[in-house]
Amino acid sequence: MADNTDKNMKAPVLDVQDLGIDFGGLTAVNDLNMQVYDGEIVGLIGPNGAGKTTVFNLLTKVYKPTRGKIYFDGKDTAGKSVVDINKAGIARTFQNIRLFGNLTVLDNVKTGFHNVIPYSPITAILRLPKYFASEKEINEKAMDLLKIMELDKYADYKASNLPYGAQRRLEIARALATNPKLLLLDEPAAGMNPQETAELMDMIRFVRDHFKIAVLLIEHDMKLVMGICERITVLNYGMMLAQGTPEEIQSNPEVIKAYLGD
Amino acid sequence: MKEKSSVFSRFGDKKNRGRLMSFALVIIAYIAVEVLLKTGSLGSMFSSLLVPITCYVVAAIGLNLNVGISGELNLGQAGFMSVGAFCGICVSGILANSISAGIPRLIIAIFCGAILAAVFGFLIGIPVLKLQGDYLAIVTLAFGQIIKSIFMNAYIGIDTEGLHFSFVESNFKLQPGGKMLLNGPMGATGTQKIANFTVGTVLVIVALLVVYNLMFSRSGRAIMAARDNRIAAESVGIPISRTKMLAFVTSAALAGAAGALYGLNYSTLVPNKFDFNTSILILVYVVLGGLGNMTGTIISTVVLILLPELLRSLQDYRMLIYAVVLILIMLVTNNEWLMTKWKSLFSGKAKGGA
Amino acid sequence: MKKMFKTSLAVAMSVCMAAALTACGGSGSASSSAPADSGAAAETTESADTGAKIKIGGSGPLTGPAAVYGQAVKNAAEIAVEEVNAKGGLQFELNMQDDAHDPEKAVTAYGVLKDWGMQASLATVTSAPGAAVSPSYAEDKIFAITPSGSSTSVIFADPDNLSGAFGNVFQMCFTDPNQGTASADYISGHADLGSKVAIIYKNDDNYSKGIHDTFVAEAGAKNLAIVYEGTFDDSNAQDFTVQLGKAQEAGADILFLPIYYDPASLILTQANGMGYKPTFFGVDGMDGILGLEGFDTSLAEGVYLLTPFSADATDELTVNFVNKYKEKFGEVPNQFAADAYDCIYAIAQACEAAGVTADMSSADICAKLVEQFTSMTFSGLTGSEMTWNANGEVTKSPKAVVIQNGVYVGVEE
Amino acid sequence: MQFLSYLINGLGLGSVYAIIALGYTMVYGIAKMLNFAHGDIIMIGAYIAFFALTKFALPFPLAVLAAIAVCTMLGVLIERLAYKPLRQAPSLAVLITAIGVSYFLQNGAQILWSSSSKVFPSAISTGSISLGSASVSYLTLITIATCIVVMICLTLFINRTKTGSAMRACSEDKGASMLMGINVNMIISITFAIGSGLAAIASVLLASTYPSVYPTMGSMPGIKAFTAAVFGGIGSIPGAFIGGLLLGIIEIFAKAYISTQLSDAIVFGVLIVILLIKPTGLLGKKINVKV
Repeated sequence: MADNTDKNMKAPVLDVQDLGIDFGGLTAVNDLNMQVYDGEIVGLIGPNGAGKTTVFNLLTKVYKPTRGKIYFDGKDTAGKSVVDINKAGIARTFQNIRLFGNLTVLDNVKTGFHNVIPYSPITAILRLPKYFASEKEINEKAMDLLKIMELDKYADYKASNLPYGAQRRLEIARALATNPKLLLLDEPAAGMNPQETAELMDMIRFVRDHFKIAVLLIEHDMKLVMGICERITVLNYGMMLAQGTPEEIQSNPEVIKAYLGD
Repeated sequence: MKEKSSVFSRFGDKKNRGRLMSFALVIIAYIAVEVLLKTGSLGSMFSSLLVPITCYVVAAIGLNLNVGISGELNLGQAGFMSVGAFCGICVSGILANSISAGIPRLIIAIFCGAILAAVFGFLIGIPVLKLQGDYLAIVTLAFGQIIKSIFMNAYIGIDTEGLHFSFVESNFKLQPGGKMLLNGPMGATGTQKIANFTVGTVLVIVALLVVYNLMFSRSGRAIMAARDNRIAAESVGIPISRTKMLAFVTSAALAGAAGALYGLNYSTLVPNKFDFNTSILILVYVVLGGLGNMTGTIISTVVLILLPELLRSLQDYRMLIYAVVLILIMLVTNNEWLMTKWKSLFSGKAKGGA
Repeated sequence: MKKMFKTSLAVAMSVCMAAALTACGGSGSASSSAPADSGAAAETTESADTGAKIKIGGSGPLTGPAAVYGQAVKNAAEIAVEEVNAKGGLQFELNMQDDAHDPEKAVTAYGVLKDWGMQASLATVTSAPGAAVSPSYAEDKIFAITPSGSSTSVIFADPDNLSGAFGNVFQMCFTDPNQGTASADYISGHADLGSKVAIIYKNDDNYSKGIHDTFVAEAGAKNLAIVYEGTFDDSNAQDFTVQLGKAQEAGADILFLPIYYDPASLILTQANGMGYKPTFFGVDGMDGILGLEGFDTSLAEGVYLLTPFSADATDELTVNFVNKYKEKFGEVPNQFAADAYDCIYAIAQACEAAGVTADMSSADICAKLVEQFTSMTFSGLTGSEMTWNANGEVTKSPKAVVIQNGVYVGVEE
Repeated sequence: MQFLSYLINGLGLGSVYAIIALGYTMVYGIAKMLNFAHGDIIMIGAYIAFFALTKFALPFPLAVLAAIAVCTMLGVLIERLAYKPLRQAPSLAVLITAIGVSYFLQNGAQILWSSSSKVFPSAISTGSISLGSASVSYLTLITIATCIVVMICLTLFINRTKTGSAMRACSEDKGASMLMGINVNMIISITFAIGSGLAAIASVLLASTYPSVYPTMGSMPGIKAFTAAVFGGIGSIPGAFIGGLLLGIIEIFAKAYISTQLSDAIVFGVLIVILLIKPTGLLGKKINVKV
């Protein structure tokens, strides 16, 4: 297997083997092999239509793979649902932002604690002591996350009323609330100005260190990718084109060809 | 901002105010009505409307949980009312000899009505919640019609030998002196009227408590998240069908409770009462009151029940006027230009007053 | 969102308030002598002198699918009240409220009438609402006679065992059992009509199902062969080809139709289209079929029905009533109208005999009228020499008629 | 051989449902609204045809034209006055408005023409032909034929004309259609006009088959046709056609072979089963959400 990296001492948190999916007769992703290790920030890049978001959808079980295996935390994820995969520890954000628009910013984050701090509907209806204890904990943790994402001042805003950049950060906060081991970020810097992007980079690093999680991100902003990713996988036409450190990728002639065209 | 971590401010002030307002509204209305009743100045017509109003309010609050909070259009709420109503009538009829006091029997009947409606809600929810949008709506409509058909063909009676039940009338024989609880399409007749306004008001408050407590909890957030964005909700680990089911079943249970109260307020009840039109009527209360807005639902239900009664002097024209009012309200409230004018009128007044 | 809803409510409220104001204003100006009656404006028939009138209430479906029945009763009762008032002496004031054939609305309408000060009543036009308000009439001791609420549940608190009669709720029409039994008796006594009976009835209608049930019971007792029973309900009241086909297949030569004339007209048309020609046998609800606007009366040729009233009768009372009704409302009155007309006259007769005046309390009037009704005989449009028993059931014999050349012809017993 | 006559009667009933359902489904496809007042347009059409035939003694084809003309205008008028101002409003607001319009038409008709039913004159031949042992009325055959003709014309119109393709474009994406220079408001009006015109044709067939005209006559066929439209996949024109026919056949067969009392329950039960197997109806488009 493709474990020729310098981290082969530890088992990868995510191990994708020969992954592929066809839509009708069209092959969207094929023969994808990649690993993400604990505490790593890995970039997934490639030209438009390369199948990056499809990979995320495969990892989170929105699509069922046609071929190949996905191991998460050493376990095969075959047959798991979107909900199961989140419970297992993969959280994601979306390219086209998907917030709960009519909920407040705080409540958006609170939804993330659904399986982290659970209590039954009966507890809620009868307002049992457990309800108050749980809600207190959820509230505190949610506010902590908002502070980290610098959203605390918006806590009572309706999510759909937030500025664009803040909406992206809110999605990250919500994903973090689910207590993941692996965070998938789908174009987190899209629509942000350079100043915001720079702040976002710091945030992602901080989150990785603070929560001790791995991050896999799709991004077009090369400054961000090269700035924070420790390793990068390049996709083209659903196939893996290259894999390696930012420096290796930047000097890889095939990657340059794919990006600049023939 | 700093107090935000305190558990008691977690809803924000606005939400709390809305909640307190609806409870205050119900309690003030109750006290006002009781005073009028005691002084005898309410009149027979308004007195006769009190219990049905509370029934429809409870059913509408339940439906608002389903349509407003959970975001699924339900055209069969009357079906669940009907389940609750006939269950309540049967329970009350069966217990008539063992529990003679009206109130405890009424409460047991309401409880049973709610439970049975919840069971129906669960069974119906399994197929219904697999669908989306207008397809879901038509299936709830279909189930409403099917429930009606079932009650039109059900015969339940009690006699000295116990409880009898049949779907075929010719198989159905009671001992002399027996009592038909449900006589197919003729429905229930000779029901003991044990419902009263106080229990109705308590039921409204209970319904509000259930819905609000659910709304401002883990489950409520999950329900609203599933409504706002299904895919994102799943991605944070919210099981969509379980969540929607919770709203659907709670809504059905409230409708069932409302139905039981309704059934025990009249000496007769026919299955046809709870047809498609009644479901639509309740939906109108909800939409007019505002999706997710319980206070609004209460007010609009009361207003829309009273409106045709107040229009009685127009004789044949009253339902025509009712229809026009309905259309105009929808046109006016959805007209941006008029709404901005309206708001500026009010804000102007407020400034002038201050 | 929230703001929008709040404003929408405000608009709704203000519209409603305005409506309430106009309603109150309307009632105030219509009958200025009446005290504020909570917006329930009286629908009064005009007369010069106020104050000395006996207030007669009643409710029926004036809107909705069953409106045809309520409107007929309202119209005929108005004619009768006008006639009674024109005679001088006894004066009536009529207030017909809409109940949309809904028990819930009937209870509200009862409240409206009570607030208005009703002293006697036509109860309700249809049975289910009747069953809902009869207990109130009994409780409040207000005399009521329903023109057409024919179910036993209108007059008995326990209709399953025909016990617990309310005592002050009377019927002008036959009770349903009465009609079913009479029909079965008639058919079994006239073998020339046919021997195999099929029934098509409306199973969500008290009236139709009530007659059906007793017909079947009596037919069993008389060894009458029932070869097919088909049903329909509100949502299926248009296509009868299946029921008719089944009846034809079963070889039925009599088709018993305990239903109203509207669906009956469809059945006749569709049977004709299929070439199925049994003897059709109807009950009082069938009356009115000849008056249906646009109906091809040749289809009804040879239809038997048991009815107490026919609009084509030539006696002076009927001719007078039918002409007045046509003139005023442009339609031929049906049996509902005739029953309502009789109700008013029966109340008038009883009031005169008992010396009831408008200043009496409703309970006093009730006691006097009950006493009169259980002892007097009354002759009207729908029968002569009618009497009532203490349960409130009327005794009058249904007449069998057959439609020949587009008119009803009495059949010899 | 009763089976054959049940089948043909079912097709006849289904044809009426299908024509009504076509109107429902077209309006849904383009305006994305459930027009609950559609059934009441049928009622108005039946009254117009009735008065044209009796009061004004017009020949049958003219009466049909009169009904179509009035219904078309009424449909457009309702759309302009009641639905157009709500183009941007939430769909539930439009639904409630449609219900208001339905109440308005029913009660208006009652006030104008009284609540007592009128018998529609049998202008179409009342005879019948026999197929084997089963007899089938000409009317049923005419109904089925009309339905097929309507269906073919509609399909040709949608697929072969410029307006038709504009309609298809609108039902796919209103915003893009507008950018392409299609007058969306005009297209919606035309849709309502066609839907209401179809309702008028259905009304004449309905009233000829079941010759009873009264203010609430449209509500039940309306609901059934709505069911038929969903059956076939709402928004799909062939779907409405097939859905209508199937619904009619199922209803008649349920009555004939199972129970007259439970026929409604059976019809709706079949609908539920179909939707569980095909969640968007028989020919409905699959809903794809891009993640």
